[in-house]
Amino acid sequence: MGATQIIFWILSIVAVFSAIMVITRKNPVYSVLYLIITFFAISGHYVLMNAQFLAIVNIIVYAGAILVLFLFVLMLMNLNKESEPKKNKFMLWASAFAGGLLLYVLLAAVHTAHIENVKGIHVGNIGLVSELGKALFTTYVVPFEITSILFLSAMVGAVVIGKKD
Amino acid sequence: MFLVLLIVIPLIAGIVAIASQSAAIAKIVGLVASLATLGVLLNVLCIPNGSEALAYSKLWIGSLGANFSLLLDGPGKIATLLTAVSFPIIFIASWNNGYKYGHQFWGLMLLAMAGLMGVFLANDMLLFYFFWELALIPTYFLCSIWGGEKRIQVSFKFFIYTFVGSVLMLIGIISLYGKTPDASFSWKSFTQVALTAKEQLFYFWLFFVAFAIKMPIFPLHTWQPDAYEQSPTTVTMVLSGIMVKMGLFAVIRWLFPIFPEASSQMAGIVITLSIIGVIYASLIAIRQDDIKRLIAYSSIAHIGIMAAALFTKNNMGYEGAVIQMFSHGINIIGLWIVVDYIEHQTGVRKMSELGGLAQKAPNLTILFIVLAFANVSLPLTNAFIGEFLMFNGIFQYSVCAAVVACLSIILGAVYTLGLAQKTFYGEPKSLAAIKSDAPLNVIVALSLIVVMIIAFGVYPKPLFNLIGLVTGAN
Amino acid sequence: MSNLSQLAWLVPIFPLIGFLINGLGRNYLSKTLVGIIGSGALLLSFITSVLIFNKVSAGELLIGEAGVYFDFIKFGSFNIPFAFQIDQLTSIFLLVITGVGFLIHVYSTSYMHEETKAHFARYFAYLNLFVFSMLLLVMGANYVIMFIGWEGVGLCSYLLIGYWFKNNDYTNAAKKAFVMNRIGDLGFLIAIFYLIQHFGTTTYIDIFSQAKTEGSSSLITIITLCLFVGAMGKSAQLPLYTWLPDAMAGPTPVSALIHAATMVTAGIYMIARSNVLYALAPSTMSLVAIVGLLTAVFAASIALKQNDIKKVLAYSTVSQLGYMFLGLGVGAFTGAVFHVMTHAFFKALLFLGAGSVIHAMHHQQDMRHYGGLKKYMPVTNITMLIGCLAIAGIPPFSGFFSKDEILIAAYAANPIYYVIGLFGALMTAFYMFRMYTMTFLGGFRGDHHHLPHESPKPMTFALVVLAILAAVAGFIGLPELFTHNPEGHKLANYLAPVFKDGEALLAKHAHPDHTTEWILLAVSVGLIVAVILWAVKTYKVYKLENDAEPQGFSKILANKWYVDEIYDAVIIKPILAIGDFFGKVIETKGIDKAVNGVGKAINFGSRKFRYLQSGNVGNYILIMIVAIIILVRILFYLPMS
Amino acid sequence: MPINYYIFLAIILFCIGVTGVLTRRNAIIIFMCIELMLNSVNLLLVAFSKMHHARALAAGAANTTAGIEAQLFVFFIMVVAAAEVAVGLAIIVMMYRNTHSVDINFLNRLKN
Amino acid sequence: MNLIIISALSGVVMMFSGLFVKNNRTISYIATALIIFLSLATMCELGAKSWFNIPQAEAMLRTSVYGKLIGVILTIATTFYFVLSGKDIERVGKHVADYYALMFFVLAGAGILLSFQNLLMLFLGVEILTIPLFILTGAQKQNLKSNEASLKYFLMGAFSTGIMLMGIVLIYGAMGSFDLSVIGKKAQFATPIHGANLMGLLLLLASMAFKVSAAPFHFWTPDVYDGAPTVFTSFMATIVKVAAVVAFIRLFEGSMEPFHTSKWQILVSILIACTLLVGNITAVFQQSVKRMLAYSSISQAGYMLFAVFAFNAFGKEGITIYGLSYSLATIGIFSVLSKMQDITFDGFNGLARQYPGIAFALTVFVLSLAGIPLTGGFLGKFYMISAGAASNSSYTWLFILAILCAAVSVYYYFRIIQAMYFKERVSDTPVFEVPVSKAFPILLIVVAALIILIGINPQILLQYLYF
Repeated sequence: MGATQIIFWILSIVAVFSAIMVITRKNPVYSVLYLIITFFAISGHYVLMNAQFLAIVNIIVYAGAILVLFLFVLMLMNLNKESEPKKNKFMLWASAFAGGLLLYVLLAAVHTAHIENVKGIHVGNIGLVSELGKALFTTYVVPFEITSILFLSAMVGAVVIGKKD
Repeated sequence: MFLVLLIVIPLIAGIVAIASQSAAIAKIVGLVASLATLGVLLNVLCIPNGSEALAYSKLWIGSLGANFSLLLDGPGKIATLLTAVSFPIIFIASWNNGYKYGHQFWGLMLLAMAGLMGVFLANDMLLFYFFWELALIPTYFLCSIWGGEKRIQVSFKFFIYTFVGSVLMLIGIISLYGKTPDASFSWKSFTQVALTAKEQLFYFWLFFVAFAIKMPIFPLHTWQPDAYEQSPTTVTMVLSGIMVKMGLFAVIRWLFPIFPEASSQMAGIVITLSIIGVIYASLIAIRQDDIKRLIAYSSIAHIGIMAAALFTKNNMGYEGAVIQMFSHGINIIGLWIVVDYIEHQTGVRKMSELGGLAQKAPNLTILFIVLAFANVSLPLTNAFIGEFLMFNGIFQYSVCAAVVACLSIILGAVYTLGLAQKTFYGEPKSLAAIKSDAPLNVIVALSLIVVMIIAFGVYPKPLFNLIGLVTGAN
Repeated sequence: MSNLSQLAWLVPIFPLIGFLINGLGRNYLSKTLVGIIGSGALLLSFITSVLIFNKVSAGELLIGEAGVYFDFIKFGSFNIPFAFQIDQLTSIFLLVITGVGFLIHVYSTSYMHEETKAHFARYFAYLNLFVFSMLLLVMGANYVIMFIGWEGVGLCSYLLIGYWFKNNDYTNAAKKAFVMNRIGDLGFLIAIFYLIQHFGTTTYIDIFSQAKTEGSSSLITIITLCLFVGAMGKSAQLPLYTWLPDAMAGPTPVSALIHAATMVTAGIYMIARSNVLYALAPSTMSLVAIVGLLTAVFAASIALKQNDIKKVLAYSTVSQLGYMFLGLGVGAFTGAVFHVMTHAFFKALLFLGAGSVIHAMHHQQDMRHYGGLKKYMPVTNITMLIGCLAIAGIPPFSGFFSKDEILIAAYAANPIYYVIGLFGALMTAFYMFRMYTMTFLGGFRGDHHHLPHESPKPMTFALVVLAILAAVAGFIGLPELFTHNPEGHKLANYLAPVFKDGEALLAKHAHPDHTTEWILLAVSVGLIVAVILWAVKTYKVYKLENDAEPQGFSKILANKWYVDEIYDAVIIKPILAIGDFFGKVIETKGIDKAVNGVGKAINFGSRKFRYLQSGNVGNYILIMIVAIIILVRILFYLPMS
Repeated sequence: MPINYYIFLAIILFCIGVTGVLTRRNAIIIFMCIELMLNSVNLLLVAFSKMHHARALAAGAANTTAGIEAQLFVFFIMVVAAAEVAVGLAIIVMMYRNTHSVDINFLNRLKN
Repeated sequence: MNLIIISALSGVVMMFSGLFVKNNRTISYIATALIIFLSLATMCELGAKSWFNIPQAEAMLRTSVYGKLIGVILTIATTFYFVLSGKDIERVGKHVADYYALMFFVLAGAGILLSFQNLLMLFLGVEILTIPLFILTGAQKQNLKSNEASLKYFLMGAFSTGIMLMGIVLIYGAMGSFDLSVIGKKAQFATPIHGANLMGLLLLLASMAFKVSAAPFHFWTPDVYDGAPTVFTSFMATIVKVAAVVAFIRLFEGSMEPFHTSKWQILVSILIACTLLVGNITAVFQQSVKRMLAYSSISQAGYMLFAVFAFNAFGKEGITIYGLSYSLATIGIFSVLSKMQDITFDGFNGLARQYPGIAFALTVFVLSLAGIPLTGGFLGKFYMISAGAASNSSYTWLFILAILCAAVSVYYYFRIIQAMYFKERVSDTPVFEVPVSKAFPILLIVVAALIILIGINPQILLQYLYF
């Protein structure tokens, strides 16, 4: 077991554990914090896979911006207590069961796939900013431009929704 | 080209009538248009069957292989003649019936006429289906707007009933269309579809249910008495006089040629159902107190005989049924005209509340009696020719069936004469007194019908000539 | 077109024209004019019939193709032409119909004079139409034309019985007559279907020639049975006779014409016409004889206890028709036709006489209120007496010969027939003279303020002519016994061409020898005279006050064996109940409920289905996930096909 | 590392996200769980990207950019997620302003 | 490309016009002008090349004649929508210009969905299509129903995006590309079928089913359509839905090879059957016309899915006819509905007597939706079921179900006709909240005439498919 593997396992366990904590914590603020940990763990995986750009972006955008926004909203609404009422027990178990079942079928389906074990997952430099940038502004310029529409609409939308009448 | 006119004249007249916004103009437009259609048709009828001039075709939806193709054959001639003859008579007879929003009423009537003409002329399955529905929609509106108290539910039931039938047919059409050799909707391609015996049976039922509902055949008839009762009588004339013939006509034109084996194989079931319906409806008719319901059940009985006769698939049954399509059409329209007048005069439809009309309205009575006896298919009325041949045809198929079916002539006499007796004879009842004899327009309309009843009853040869020799039967 | 065919169509066309003129002009023509047109049409027809009779006597016939006027129903190879057949049988009937018809028309002009103008014209229009239909019936060259006339006379009978349409009982009677006739017609119709199926045609000569060569078969038996059902209806035989007494609701001349002289004999005509077929079906023949015989006795028994003068005559008619069927059944076709003829005369006479009495008694029909009319109505009295003697079978009146011919033939077939037949004849004599006595003899029991008076001229004219005919008509059929002519009597000779085929096919019964015949005649006449005397004696002293409620058997007779009640309970009520059951239970609670049930089910489904839309996002997503899982399950674990 | 490990990891995270969506009632937490799902997808994308890249390299292609599209896809997902968060939080806040609750179980004015 | 670029630019223009133009009417006029220009531009593209030539776009967006025609249909429908419902949009809230801008962005998203060649573009297109809709749904900020609908839509939409992404990833894992043509090509040779691919396609199917609101992924639809401002419901139920269906077809047409084809048809037939049943049966009992139309739009989607079932020329032709006639009819009904006081069936009572023109047009719309001949709706249904039958005739049960559901649909559609024509108005309250202009009925009748024209002669539309 090499260092990569050890790191992989540690990161994986952290990710899964904190993900479970996200969905089980009563206090929403804890959930957010655990989610940040999950995202950090995922970013660790990115680094492990030599996708440094995405690792950084993930931390900046998700952990840094998005989750802070969440936190902000939670604080704003004063939801930082264990205020969430219990769900119907039956529904709770049914939901958990459904989630487990989904896990099972997904794994079963993909497991039959016999995807080969690719060694050296960290080789190659496609994850570097220069490579990505090149591709983004040549082959992927059209979607890149098109995301502007998305942003425009999100912007307009946020204004429409958020602005006090 | 003349064939197109048969559809286009009433169609345009209908639109003009609705647009005119005036009931008076609409009525005149309607009468003129229906007479014009009759004129055109009489012109066309002179052309012998099978002639090129009796067909018309034009590309319609190219990608589907659907054509706007029309054809007038023997049964078609009878059916179109019935339509063209009936409408002017209906217009004349209902001339004085003041309807709220009259222009819409008469306009919708004309649209229904266009649809009916189309059904009888279409030689393309898709076109046929179009007209099949086109005839239904105006009728639905006519019943629902101008009908009786329960009109909304009843005519909706009528609509949904027939609509379910026709969508089943639509499934059949689509499936068969996929199997046509040249991916077209023409009559010819449909008759050439190669089907296994099992498939034939399956599709046969899809089509037949649609037609059976329209006719209607027991036990799919329950929409009919209610619809006849609740519709304004003028519309009931169209419904019972012409519309129910759509089902019979479709059986001849489409069902038999497309499913020859299945229709022979299933003939037993169909005939049995029809004849059960005949007796069943007759027995119910005897117990009816409402004139409209009585005539409605009587119509079920008559149609049942026609359906049974058609399915015997022998010459006599076939010719008889086709002749009877015409005869029953005009006869029952006559009966409705009388009912309409009575209802308008007295406001009553219950026989138990009527009576003694003959004293004040002798002319009406005489004409009614002729109609009544045509309804019981007395010889030398037009109905006798048809019923005689039909019973004959059924007899050739099965003696037992014929004997049971023939019971209807006894039961028919019971309820028809009961109707005459309770309504016209006896002493007048004070509640529902009639003031005067029928006005000129009613008398004229009825006289026209009576003249036809007698004329075709004595000399049916022109009708036989129109039909020509059998095409559908074997 | 032969000469005769040009003449033949004139016969029915005159009454038809009369019908049209009187019918359409009923509001405009005066009563006199209507009467002239109505009777004149018949007179013209009668004259034409006489001409035709002359031609037929001279051997000219209208048969087969020659009689075709136009194609009635024709397509492909199937053809029913509108054709007439004029032969000896037809010509006899033509004479009877138009002749008696004319007299009754004349009689009616005065009998119906109280009616208003329009109704008077309506009456004559109906009457003319009836004659037209009756002529079609006897002139048709095939069964379909016969059927047209057959139903046509039914129609006219309906119209005339219900002539006074304000009275519901009358219109009920009319309806009953039509429906009962229809039951018989159904048999006729089915017979026609059989004929068409088997022979491919309905023309008499074609069918008969073919049937002769094919010989007897069960099919022929069925056909003849069906035809006989038709005859039972029209000629009021058991069990379809109940309409005829009720039919007396119509004006009396109508009863005379339709329900005595002509229409009801259509059944006899039909069987006589089909003699070849019947000859091929011996079992049917026996049935015809038995039914005829039973009817004769049964109806006569009812007539014994009736008090309505027309009812007596009506049951008597049913009974006489029974004799005619007995004659047909035992193969005495000529005898039956002979009896038709004589019966037409004397029964028309009796009815018209009764009409005359009723007229005089201001429409009082109950004999218990008559009595002693002899002195007020001499002509009616005499003519009625002749009629009664004729029907009772007193020689030399016509009824004696015709009835005798039938009874002798019945004896030849089976002596029991004769005995029963004679019993019936005795009853006939009894009730006829009961009627005569109660009406004309004794003292007047009616309202003394309205004394009866003799009827006007047109009525007595008809009575007298018919009385003469009833008295002498028998002589055209003098039996061999008197004439010693081995060829048979005049009428038989004349009709021989029509019946020769049928008679040839029949197994010949040994004709009783002359001695036997004499004895039989003597016995019957003797017994009849005795019965007559008894009847006259009994009822001459009839007093209204003495009349007790009938008890026991006579109560049954007075109530007509309760046949109407039985029919009502066994047939009509159940049918109406079934109709109710269908209409109220199966239709509304069964079929319609099922149909509406579909709609209700959808509505119900809709109401329940929408709770799936709980509004809860969590549930929505849960269902989506479950759906995905199910789809995966289907996708991965279904066999790849 | 075997690619399967990444697949398993990503799917486990994905399903945890789904379960979270199903079990929680707080709209914000549900939204966070959705973000978790997106992140698991991202992780898987990167893993596949590396897998395809490695496969292309193994096939002998030098200087290949195989697999880069997946990393770009991740980039776009993040972009979209950001936009979605902006809109989504705006909606949640709007809801909260009107009802003072973010409990989805109270969202039941619209039903049946 | 014209559609995407010009609509995006139009959106920007509208965005700014909100800053400078204060009169709502003027804003509507600008929007109408822009949409007319847009539809002309898309029409021009039908015959000739695009005005914009971007070589890089080839790998991402590839327009077919079919896609262009659908683009034309969508823009035409939107044009009618703007014209008929412009005033109602103005009444929703203050940000009229922004609403228009968002709708133009939606059109841009639709344009992407009509021509995407890459799963990335699919993803972006779907997002561009839906994010503005979240906002439009919540446009009535004070209305709790609107809020609720918006939040529900958002949560479920985001969730389905997650599902869709998982699907895309799994496909990518198996195929190594996001390009549709590459996937399609690889799938042909991939034996045995890659489990990940299969799973991915299934998840994509589920998420697309969500977008077109096919049961059992439809649950958002009734609530959202009901809660959203009525004008926007109209937009969502028509233009957006048609675009989604076409994207659905486009997505699976090339890449469903691995399912080939029996399993695919089993899955889709189940979806169709559920959709038809749920949509039609639940609609029967609704009292609100708006909610009824929401359910009916589910059932209409069921019919459109036949094209996904069949993947043949019939289906595509059918979608063009179906899309146009369905959109026009629904837009027409909603344009009336959004002006009405009472949006239950009773609100329609006696309408025919007061506004015969509007009633007539509504009747045509309703008949078209119910699939009665002589209207485009009939031919649409006819084509869809024919497509199914032509592709696999052994699914007769499905066709019969579809047709019987059409009969059931008559049950609730005709309640509108019954109310308009056969019932008398009881209350004195006016039918409409705001007075309708004189031109409104005429416009409606024009739309109705168009529907009838398609119903009688669909060739005018279909001929463009075969240039």
